[in-house]
Amino acid sequence: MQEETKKTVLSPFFAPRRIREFVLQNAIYIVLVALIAIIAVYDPRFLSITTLRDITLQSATRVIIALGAAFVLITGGVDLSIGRVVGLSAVLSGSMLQVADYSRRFYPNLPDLPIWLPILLAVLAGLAVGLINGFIVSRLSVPPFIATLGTMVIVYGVNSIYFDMKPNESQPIGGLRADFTNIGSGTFSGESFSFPYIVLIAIVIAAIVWVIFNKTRLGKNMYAIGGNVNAAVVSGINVRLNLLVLYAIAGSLYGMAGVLEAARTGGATNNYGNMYELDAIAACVVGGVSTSGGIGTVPGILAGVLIFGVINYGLTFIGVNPYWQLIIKGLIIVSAVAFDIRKYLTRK
Amino acid sequence: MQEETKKTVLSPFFAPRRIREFVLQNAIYIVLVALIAIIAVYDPRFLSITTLRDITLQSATRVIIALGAAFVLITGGVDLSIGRVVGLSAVLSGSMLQVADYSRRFYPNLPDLPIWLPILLAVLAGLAVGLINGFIVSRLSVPPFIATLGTMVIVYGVNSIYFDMKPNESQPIGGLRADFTNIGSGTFSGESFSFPYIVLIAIVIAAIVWVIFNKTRLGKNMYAIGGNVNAAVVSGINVRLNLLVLYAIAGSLYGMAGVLEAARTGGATNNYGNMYELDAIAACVVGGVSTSGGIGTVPGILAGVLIFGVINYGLTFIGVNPYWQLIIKGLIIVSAVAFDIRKYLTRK
Amino acid sequence: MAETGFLLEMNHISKEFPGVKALDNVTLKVRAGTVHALMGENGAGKSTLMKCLFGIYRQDAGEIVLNGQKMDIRDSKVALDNGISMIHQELHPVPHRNIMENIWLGRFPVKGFGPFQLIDEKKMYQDTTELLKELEIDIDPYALVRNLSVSKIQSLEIAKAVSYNAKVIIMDEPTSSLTGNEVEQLFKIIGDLKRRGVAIIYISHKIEEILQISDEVSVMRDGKYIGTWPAAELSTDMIITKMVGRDLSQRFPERSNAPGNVILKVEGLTSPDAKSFQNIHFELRRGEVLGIGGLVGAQRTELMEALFGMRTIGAGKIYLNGVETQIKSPLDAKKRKIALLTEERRVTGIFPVLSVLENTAVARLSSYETSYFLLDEKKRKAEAIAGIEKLRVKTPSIATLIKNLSGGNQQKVLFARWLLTEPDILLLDEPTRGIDVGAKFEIYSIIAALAKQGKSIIMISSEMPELLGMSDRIMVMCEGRITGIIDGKTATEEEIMRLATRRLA
Amino acid sequence: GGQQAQDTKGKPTIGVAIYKFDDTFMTGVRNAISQAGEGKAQVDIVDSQNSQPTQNDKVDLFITKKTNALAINPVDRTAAGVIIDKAKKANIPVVFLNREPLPEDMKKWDKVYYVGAKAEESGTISGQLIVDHWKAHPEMDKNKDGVLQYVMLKGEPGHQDAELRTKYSVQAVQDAGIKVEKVAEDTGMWDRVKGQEKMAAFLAAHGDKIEAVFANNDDMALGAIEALKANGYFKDGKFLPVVGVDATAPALKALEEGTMLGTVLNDAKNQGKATFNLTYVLAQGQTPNKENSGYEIVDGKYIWIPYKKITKANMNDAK
Ligand SMILES: Nc1ncnc2c1ncn2[C@@H]1O[C@H](COP(=O)(O)OP(=O)(O)OP(=O)(O)O)[C@@H](O)[C@H]1O
Ligand SMILES: Nc1ncnc2c1ncn2[C@@H]1O[C@H](COP(=O)(O)OP(=O)(O)OP(=O)(O)O)[C@@H](O)[C@H]1O
Ligand SMILES: OC[C@H]1O[C@@H](O)[C@H](O)[C@@H](O)[C@H]1O
Ligand SMILES: [Mg+2]
Ligand SMILES: [Mg+2]
Repeated sequence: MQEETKKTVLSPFFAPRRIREFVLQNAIYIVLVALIAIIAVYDPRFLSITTLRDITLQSATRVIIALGAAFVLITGGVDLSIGRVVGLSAVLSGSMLQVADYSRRFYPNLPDLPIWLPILLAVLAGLAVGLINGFIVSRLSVPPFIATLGTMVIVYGVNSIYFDMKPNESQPIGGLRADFTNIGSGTFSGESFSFPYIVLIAIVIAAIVWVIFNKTRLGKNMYAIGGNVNAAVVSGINVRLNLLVLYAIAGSLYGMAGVLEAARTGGATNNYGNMYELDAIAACVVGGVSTSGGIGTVPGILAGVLIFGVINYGLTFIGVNPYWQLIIKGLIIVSAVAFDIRKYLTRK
Repeated sequence: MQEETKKTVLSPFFAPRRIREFVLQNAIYIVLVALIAIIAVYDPRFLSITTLRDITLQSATRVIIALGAAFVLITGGVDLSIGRVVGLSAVLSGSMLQVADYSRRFYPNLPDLPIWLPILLAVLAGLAVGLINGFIVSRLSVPPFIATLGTMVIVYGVNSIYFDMKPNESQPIGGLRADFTNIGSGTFSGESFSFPYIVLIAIVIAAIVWVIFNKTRLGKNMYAIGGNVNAAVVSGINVRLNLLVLYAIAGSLYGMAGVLEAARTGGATNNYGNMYELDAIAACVVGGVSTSGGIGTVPGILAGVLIFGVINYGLTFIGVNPYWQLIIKGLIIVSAVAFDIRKYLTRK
Repeated sequence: MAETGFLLEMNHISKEFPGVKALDNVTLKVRAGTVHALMGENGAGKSTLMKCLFGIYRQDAGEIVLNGQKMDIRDSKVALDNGISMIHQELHPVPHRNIMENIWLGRFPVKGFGPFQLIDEKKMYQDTTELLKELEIDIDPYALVRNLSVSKIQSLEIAKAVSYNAKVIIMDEPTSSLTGNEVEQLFKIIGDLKRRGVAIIYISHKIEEILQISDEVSVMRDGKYIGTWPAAELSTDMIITKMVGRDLSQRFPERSNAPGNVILKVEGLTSPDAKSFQNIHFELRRGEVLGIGGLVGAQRTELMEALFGMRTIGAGKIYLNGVETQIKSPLDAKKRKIALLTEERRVTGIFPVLSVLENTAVARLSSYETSYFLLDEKKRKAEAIAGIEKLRVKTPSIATLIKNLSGGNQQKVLFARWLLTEPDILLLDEPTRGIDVGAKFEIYSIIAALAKQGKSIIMISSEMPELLGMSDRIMVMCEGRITGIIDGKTATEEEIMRLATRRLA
Repeated sequence: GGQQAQDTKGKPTIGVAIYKFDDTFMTGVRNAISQAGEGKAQVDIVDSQNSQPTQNDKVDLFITKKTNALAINPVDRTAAGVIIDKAKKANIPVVFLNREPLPEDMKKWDKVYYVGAKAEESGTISGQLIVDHWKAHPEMDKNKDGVLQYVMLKGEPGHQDAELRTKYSVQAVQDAGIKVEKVAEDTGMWDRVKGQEKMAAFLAAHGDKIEAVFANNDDMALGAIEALKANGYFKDGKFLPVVGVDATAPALKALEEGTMLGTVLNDAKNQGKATFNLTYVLAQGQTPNKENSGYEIVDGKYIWIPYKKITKANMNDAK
């Protein structure tokens, strides 16, 4: 790094080689900017504060989920249970935070709980699933794909049984308390601005995760385990314990996101979060996380999520037919990664 | 291997060590037999010819799909496009094989085509998607997860646009020709037996795949690429070409399976095959295919598919509540793999 | 052959990686029927040059002329098709497949025609048996590679390279994992190949070997070509001077350590696996260098791994500072101030996609942790930089990914990693494998200095001079048992060999 | 994009969010909406991908684009409350369709409407189909115990239609004074393949004990029919009544062939048309009534499109 900097000073910055290098290293951010530019050319109204607010709002929970997924991906694993954990904690928190006079309460006689309690329980449920995943992977040596496929169906089964309990009997959970939905839709507002709580929460979590990734032993161990698990063992890293903690953190982030999804939509069903794992993993990989482990950064993941956010929002904004949206989305995913991956390819 | 055999002759076969070794090496077949036994204890009628026929029938298309998935998994890849390719070829073949007097024909004025033509087209469509996957992975160096995630959404988009064309406008395709549905539901029948065509097709395909895996250069190259791609490269293997061919074969198998799904159920929608990839990959991994590549056998994959077949059918057979089915299924997946994986773990 | 008399010419080859000029106008000319040694320090560019020849990399500039014909070697297939084969420095086995499939990979014999060509399993088996017999390698063609020891895999790679009947065979450190007999065996094979007119490009850091078998020696330094000399005109010192660019008067440093009281005592240590180490007794003193000699398969590695908590122990006791201790995991070992530099750098050593900095600091993180779980980044960086500077690791920066360093430099980073943990006991398993003479001297000096500071060192080595030059005592093993512990100052190579093969007779 | 904007300059814009694009029935509804809207308004139809959070995102987008009215087919009916709050804040009238929000949410604002059918009704009608058959064909009670032994193929668990159809179809049979016994129930996830596979297992486990098959939709009913065919039903006088819901084209074919007993028409055309008419009126700032919307408005907020019983006899009504 230090030497690199020196050279930059010596050779003119705009030498073709430098540009190439810069473009390759920042491919993903360039893709993001290019996407925004293209959509704005179609419809200049796209460049507005409301658009910005909408996209960040929509990306907030996704950022939290993707960051969770990254904990697992960077260790060289993969987590399929994500969506179902989101659904579980959405239902759990929702079921305990309904207004007293709602006609179909999940717990008809539950007193008003302090808001943090159901939220905490829901996050802990996510953490528990994460711990189980970590246990199956690290203790039973089951490949993460299968371990989390197992918990994915189990968690859905458990959540559905809970959701089907009397008197709810699989009715969507509604009538959520205003103090709860306010977390999802409230804003700090000043004279001329309004800043959604949920975006702030995502930013704070991203900052914390950045610190974990870069400034803590746990984070360094995560990269080491993903980089070469055998070497990690020999280096005296307690791989099992670290995996357990990493999966657990991931689980709590999904749990947190599930709570926010319930708060944001004012409802919950056992189907919440279905297939979020694909989006989350895709966002991570588009953001430069390697599916074979050891590689990934927080800013990259944020860019990955935002790319999807811009695609989803932007294509609807300019009125592309939903099926065409899929096609365009697929093409963008593939080409963004094809472009980004160049930086790792050793030139022959 | 040979040394092992020699020892077997010397030491009594039933020495505990031998048994342990045997159990570990055949874990997956033991799981299969154990499952059947447990269900049969619950309800002895489970051990019947109808049950056997139903389960093999239901497993037939899944075997074909799982074998396709194995081509990709053994190279160290993963294929998320499976389900959508199945859906595409189901819709394609179905749309061209409707009876002439059906009220809502996809192509109102299409003459009766020779049956092989639409089938061929549908299989070729699968092959084409496979080629595209192979191209993206091997030429653009995009990780298989992302490459096939991309084609997954693109193929679904394309299929939906086709399915939404006038006059069909997203109506389920029905009124399939009897010669077509007969492939899916017909049997060779003698006096006292009946053997479904579709099961025979699956057996023939499994046999061919076995030969490819074990007796051809392509197959051996596949294992080498998955086991150590650098070894393959420095041994002068054309890795790109091999990947292209392997993904293409996989694609055609999905295509074939899609055709059979339409024939078997007598209908098709753009949603056919949705999420089959998870089942197929799970069956492979339960059957001993390694998600990191280089390992997998045809008999193992068959056992993996049958385990799922037995679980799905058996739990419904004995009337387990659907949510509990999920939980049990998840537990079986995880424990089967946890058990099977022991054979690769070097004892400390 | 062309008039130049050279079978192969590599002219003015240059190759640049981001931040490194790996090859700068290098020229190499090789005659048929000769062994051409290629020498240079770690990172000099030897492997890179060979990779250009074998189609793994493409040179940025320069030409390759084979048999008088200019070649465009796009990939390894082109190289193989034109009679060039290679034994790679980093081994390339396909672990879950058997020996035959590994050898014939890329050219499986087939029978049948058109699209119905099936593998001719029988021929493949026969060819393999023949090949292995001819080369006197004793492995079952059906054995899975993942069950083989490193040395067997190395032999396998040699067999494979030879089986191509190539005109040029590149051998990039072929003996790094071989001992005694196997090296002799390889030299015999090389002799045969020479007689058949094959040109061999031979890379090694073992100067004795070079002088023994090569006809000509080319030397590289910092990506540049220094020159070529007939081997007969060279001496060890001359080679070293040309490689390093300065004189290196000694091969081993002066040692002034004085072994003190016993720090580690092992009593009756026995593996649960009957084929592994049995009934091991020894003592290690403070400030002592204990060498362990033996042939490959002597179970030295297993013993070290057991001491480091990586293997279960069937019976026996370990005493640390007189206290009976159980070491259950590497973490446990690390806490007790034991370090292990493993034998297989790529499998259990490096984190390929992580930077040199991360690779260096990874075993030491807990000591940079401040309260609040945060790492003291400044300290971490400073210590890591000091560590790699001390070992003179050649790297463009600490942010460079370790996979982009040359093999020897990777090894130095691993050494730096363990020195940072300030261990009392260092277990070194072939510590100088793949390391150049200059760096070896540096490492020996470090070992000597550590011993002087009172640290205790166990060093497995298959290099006799190293064992003799560095050890206070030498423990020799054979088939899992100790066959003798002798004084390092008076021991001879013959004595070690005799003990190493004692149980084999 | 751009082109459309020119054709529709000055015309009101209407944002429509469908819960899931590849739902057979809702595709009929959305096609009817765009047909009704042709030339009159700019109708933006978006896919909520069966995810409520995604639908909320789409609503935010419509609000940002300042559409004149919203038509929302909720993924989760209880989430309507939040959507109403958003719409109210932006003063954009909203029409819900197909899935009915809770009454307390409907009361939140006066510019909230609902177009749909009563899901309960579809259950009741499929029950009645079985009742009619039972009365006309006493041999349907195979074991002559006076009790209807049935199996149930449920849609996606937790789905409003699945839960209500399951409940009300059985209820209708009981209301007609017929005792019932559930032989088996499992979820076919709305899916033809799963319907077929579950039915095969039911048949193997219970065989001739089964006297009727309820399926929450036609796709699963058709799958069940395939499984029955494979077990020798629908030839040589062997019959089992199967009922579905939706009246899809393949189902009508099955009615014609006599393999399906009956189905229930969910009237996509009228749901779509009523939805458009209502939003169109609202988008122009008017208050809807029977004259300007073409449909009766109940309680000032609801347009009810009835379900219809479909058998071989009246199947042309469904075409
Ligand atoms: N793929 C790569 N990317 C970047 N740098 C590389 C790459 N491969 C080699 N290098 C650099 O090129 C230089 C030459 O490396 P090379 O492996 O050829 O050395 P060597 O002479 O074989 O050393 P050793 O004796 O240690 O094997 C080194 O500085 C190394 O870091
Ligand atoms: N049968 C085997 N199956 C699997 N691995 C083996 C087997 N035999 C040896 N190995 C591995 O090969 C490596 C070297 O073998 P071993 O320990 O027997 O020799 P060593 O004396 O340590 O030799 P070296 O001097 O090369 O370290 C060890 O890591 C060991 O785990
Ligand atoms: O949600 C999907 C389902 O919706 C129902 O209304 C319909 O009757 C079913 O056929 C199925 O499409
Ligand atoms: Mg080298
Ligand atoms: Mg009865």
